[in-house]
Amino acid sequence: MTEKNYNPSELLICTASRLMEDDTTAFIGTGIPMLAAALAQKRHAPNLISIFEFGGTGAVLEDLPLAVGERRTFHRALAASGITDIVETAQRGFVDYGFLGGAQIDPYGNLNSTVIGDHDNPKVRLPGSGGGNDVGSHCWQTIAIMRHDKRRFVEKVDFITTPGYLTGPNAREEAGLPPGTGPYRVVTTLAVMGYHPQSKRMMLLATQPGISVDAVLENTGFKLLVADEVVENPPPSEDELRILREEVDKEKFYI
Amino acid sequence: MTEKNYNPSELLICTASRLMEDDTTAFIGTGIPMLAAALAQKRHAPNLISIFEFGGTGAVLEDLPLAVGERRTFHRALAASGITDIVETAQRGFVDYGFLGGAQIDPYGNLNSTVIGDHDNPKVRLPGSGGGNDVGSHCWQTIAIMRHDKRRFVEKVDFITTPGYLTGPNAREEAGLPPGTGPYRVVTTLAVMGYHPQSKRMMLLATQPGISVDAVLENTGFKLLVADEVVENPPPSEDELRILREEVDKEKFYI
Amino acid sequence: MNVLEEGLGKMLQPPDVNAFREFNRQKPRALIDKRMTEEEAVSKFVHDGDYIGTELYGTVRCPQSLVNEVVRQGKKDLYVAGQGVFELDMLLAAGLVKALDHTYIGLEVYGISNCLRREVESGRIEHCVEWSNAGIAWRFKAAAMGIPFIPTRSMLGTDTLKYSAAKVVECPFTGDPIALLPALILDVGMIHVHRADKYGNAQIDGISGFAFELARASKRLLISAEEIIPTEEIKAHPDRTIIPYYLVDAVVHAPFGSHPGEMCYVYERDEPHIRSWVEASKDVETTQAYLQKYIYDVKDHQEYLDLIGQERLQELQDMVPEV
Amino acid sequence: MNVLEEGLGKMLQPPDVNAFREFNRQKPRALIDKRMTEEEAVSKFVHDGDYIGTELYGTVRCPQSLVNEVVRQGKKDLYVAGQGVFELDMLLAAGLVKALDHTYIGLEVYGISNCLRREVESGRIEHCVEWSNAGIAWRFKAAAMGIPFIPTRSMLGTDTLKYSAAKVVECPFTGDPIALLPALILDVGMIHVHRADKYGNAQIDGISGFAFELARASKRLLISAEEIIPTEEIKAHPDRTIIPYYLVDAVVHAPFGSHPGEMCYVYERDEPHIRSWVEASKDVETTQAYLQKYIYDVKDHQEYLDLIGQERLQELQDMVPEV
Repeated sequence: MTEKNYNPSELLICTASRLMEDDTTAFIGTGIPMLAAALAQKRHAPNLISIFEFGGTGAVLEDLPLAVGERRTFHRALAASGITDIVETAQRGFVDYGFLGGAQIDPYGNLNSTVIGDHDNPKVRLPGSGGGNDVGSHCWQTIAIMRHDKRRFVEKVDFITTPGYLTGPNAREEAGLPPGTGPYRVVTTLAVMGYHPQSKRMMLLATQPGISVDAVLENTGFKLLVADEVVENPPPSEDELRILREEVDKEKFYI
Repeated sequence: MTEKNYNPSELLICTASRLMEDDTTAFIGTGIPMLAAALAQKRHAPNLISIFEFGGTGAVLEDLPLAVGERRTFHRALAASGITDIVETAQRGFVDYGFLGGAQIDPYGNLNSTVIGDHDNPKVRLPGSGGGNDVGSHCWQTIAIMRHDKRRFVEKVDFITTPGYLTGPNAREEAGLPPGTGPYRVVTTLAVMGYHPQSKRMMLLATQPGISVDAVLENTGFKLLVADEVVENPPPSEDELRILREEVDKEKFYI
Repeated sequence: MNVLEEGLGKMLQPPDVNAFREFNRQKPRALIDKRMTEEEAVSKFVHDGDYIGTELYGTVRCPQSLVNEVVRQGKKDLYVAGQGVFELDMLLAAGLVKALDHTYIGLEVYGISNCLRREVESGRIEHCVEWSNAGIAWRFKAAAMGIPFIPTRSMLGTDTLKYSAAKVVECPFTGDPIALLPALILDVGMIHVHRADKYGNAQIDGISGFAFELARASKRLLISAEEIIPTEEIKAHPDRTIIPYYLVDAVVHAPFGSHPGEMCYVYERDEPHIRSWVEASKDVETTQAYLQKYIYDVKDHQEYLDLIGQERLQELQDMVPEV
Repeated sequence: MNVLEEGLGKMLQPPDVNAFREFNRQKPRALIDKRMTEEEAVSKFVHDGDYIGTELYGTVRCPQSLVNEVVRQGKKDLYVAGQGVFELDMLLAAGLVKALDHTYIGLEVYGISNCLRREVESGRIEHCVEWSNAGIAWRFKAAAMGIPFIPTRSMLGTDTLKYSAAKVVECPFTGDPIALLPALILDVGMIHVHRADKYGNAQIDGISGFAFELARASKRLLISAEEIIPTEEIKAHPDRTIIPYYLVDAVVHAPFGSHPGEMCYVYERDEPHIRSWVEASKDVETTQAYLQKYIYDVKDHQEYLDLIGQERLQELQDMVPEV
């Protein structure tokens, strides 16, 4: 493995950014999704429509927001409303992609950002759902961005904060969640995962540059399905890194 | 009976206007309530807060609106929003008075503005509820302004468009309407009626100038209760008529 | 949570929030120039048998040029959400309405609608389902929220509820009866605004009636605007956007689009014209003569405006006082 | 309409819409000068054991000067609706919170809240009832609408619902499961706005978070404003009024009232200050030292601003770019 000219954050940002398509709507949360969206807008998806929970729609992401409500989230935007309008827009089926994070994820893509341990007597109290549950409930496809280790990729999360496929096929629909929605991808520093179309269990699709399939499996705390053909992601390109470093996060706040 | 120096519309407007109090909120509909509110603002209730269904709150009623949504309903107003905000404000208990009309009224103040005859095979199709039902459901006290004759004051309305006291004591609460709300006054060219505090049936409180109690009873198609002491309303004053004619409706649109 | 009462009225448009989501999923997110004429907008997006709704209050900010085009093209068997004055009278006069979710159709200070009377009393309108004014607006609000129903304390205890398609249930939190209004999802919504860009981002001045809700409750949305503005003006004041572009299917430039109704801050309503309609509508023959003159015999909105006359339009503008 | 599931969480504030109506009935409709200091507003309207809520998004437009005063006066046993960052951390750090309707308390890019961890993991917070972000906002919206609950498709199928006080019912229209969120009526709401008149009519620039809903969901409402403006400016643009005066109990003039948070178009957030709090909050002793320095040892908001320094405040203003 040759020395890499990018750090793990840059890898995550570039990988997530490539999943963003032009002329789609994407629910953007704090941190890596913001950088990925800004990179996408400046590169391959100039008309990516960013949706920020507290009201911004279609902002031009010239400067990086540090919080989901500040002026950069509606800078030269097409609309600036409020949280209920935004999440209702997602509830009506207008938001294509949503980005999520969490402390734990299970094979069905269920996410925990509430507690480690028992809810009423927790070992670690985490921040809570925030917009996570809303994004996971209403967006057509969700993309989780995670650190990849066995403590995070677990057979059973301590608390289902945000719904993935719940207990498997049809479980979302039976619970009353909108049909056709659910987890789409998981992006980590080791790999990109999808979900098996029938079983809805997480499935390895691609490894990050220089990472072996075995390394991914070893760092996953449950039996990860493996696609028939696992590709290796190309590393962040010169172009991606240049835009990211010189335009997106020129003050090196995140990277 | 000496010759009157005012017409029936002017009498209704002045009588309704006197019921409007300073520093209260009043839901104002098209026609007579608008004139009454404008007269009240210019006379005894400069801080009467008018609430118009389609969004205007606290307008200065300098010119008379011809419709419930036009610019005069939010002229120099304190807020201009939309219908759901306004009716939700009433649903939350912020609107003190509401003004209503209708083709028929019954002893419990139930109003019909939907059909004469059977609903599915009507003799006369009327305009429908509009805001009437909402005003009658949510305002603390409602004041009906009616023409007074036996065809309008009936034992049983053909259709309860807007709730009065429904079938009598507690019926509103049992139906789920907010406790403590209901009809307060009925203003006609013959009289002013209230409601018996226990039975909730309509009760004559005052006659209009020169009108006898018997004349009121004869023109009412149900047994009207009569208060122990029925007063005679003073006629519209010079002052009221001057303001009404010279300031409120100077173009003589209504009067 | 027991159902205590169910309205007898027909559910003209079931609150199928899943189908609404699927429809919205395929609407383009791209910034597309959607400018077109009334003729194109109506022929492309309004179909016989559609459920349509117009947003306005009284005669204020009425999408009249779009409604006139619906009449001109004779789109028929329409289901209509009824809180209207002049514009719904036109649809009724032309005999295009099959069923109504009804709250108010009348001529305000001029009294009841003769066209409504004729169409309902003759039985030509098959269903007249009753609601309160806010009830209809809340049904749009439920659709706009993407939920199948919304609770309210309106309509309880009345025949308005009995002849609606609402349900009364025992509130599972308070135990009190409460009415549930089904979401009303429109096939086509029409809204007239002060200004919009070519993509459909729209602004309204003054009160907003139920534009916010109806825009979000419509599968297809036709916007007419007094003025088309550059997108840069939208971006300079994003908090003024009440309708974002992705909701919109057609943007029609329609100066005086609300005539004979008014447009707050821009022009007043044409009172003599409305009175002439009140008179004409009293009789079937004069009603049809009105339609002939002002709709069928004019090619489009511009010809209609020519018929009204530039001088009169200028007067209506000049009547607006300084704020 | 069967109840399919009930959240196990405690109903901290039952959705008593009738009591809310009675409370609202007696609020004055008169135009009263409500200007007062933070000290007066908090001592008059906030009581031990109250259920309070702050409106903001992240550190944006945060009613920080009001929250600091609550800490200064040591109002205790508070019930709090939790979507917060810096300001809820202060309440937690001071040990004033008894129970939470919780959705998110954390430090955004800086990670989890140490104060939340200490207060919850120690058991000092008696109840932590879970909701989604929009779930809390919709609960305010239900209260704002005057209805006891609002339906949503959020939270279904998850532990977030299981540990909430929501209920899942079979929708009587579609037959599908749907979550019902109980209205959340606050004893006291606090909102920081760009400008207000002395009666409380308030305007906000840019996105509005959940100010519309929270203002209408509060029995008592404290407004702090960067600027107090004449009522004539309100009347010139009534469509800009997001909070009408009759909702408001106190109007506090608080320039830089959101510091160390930001105020869109006015000043940026004070990143080094926030970082200093992130560091301080890691340890109980340094946490208390922060409170001592910035809250207990300063008399009021003006002394706090003096401590921050005019130069630094000017810098934060200067960082706002031209729009």
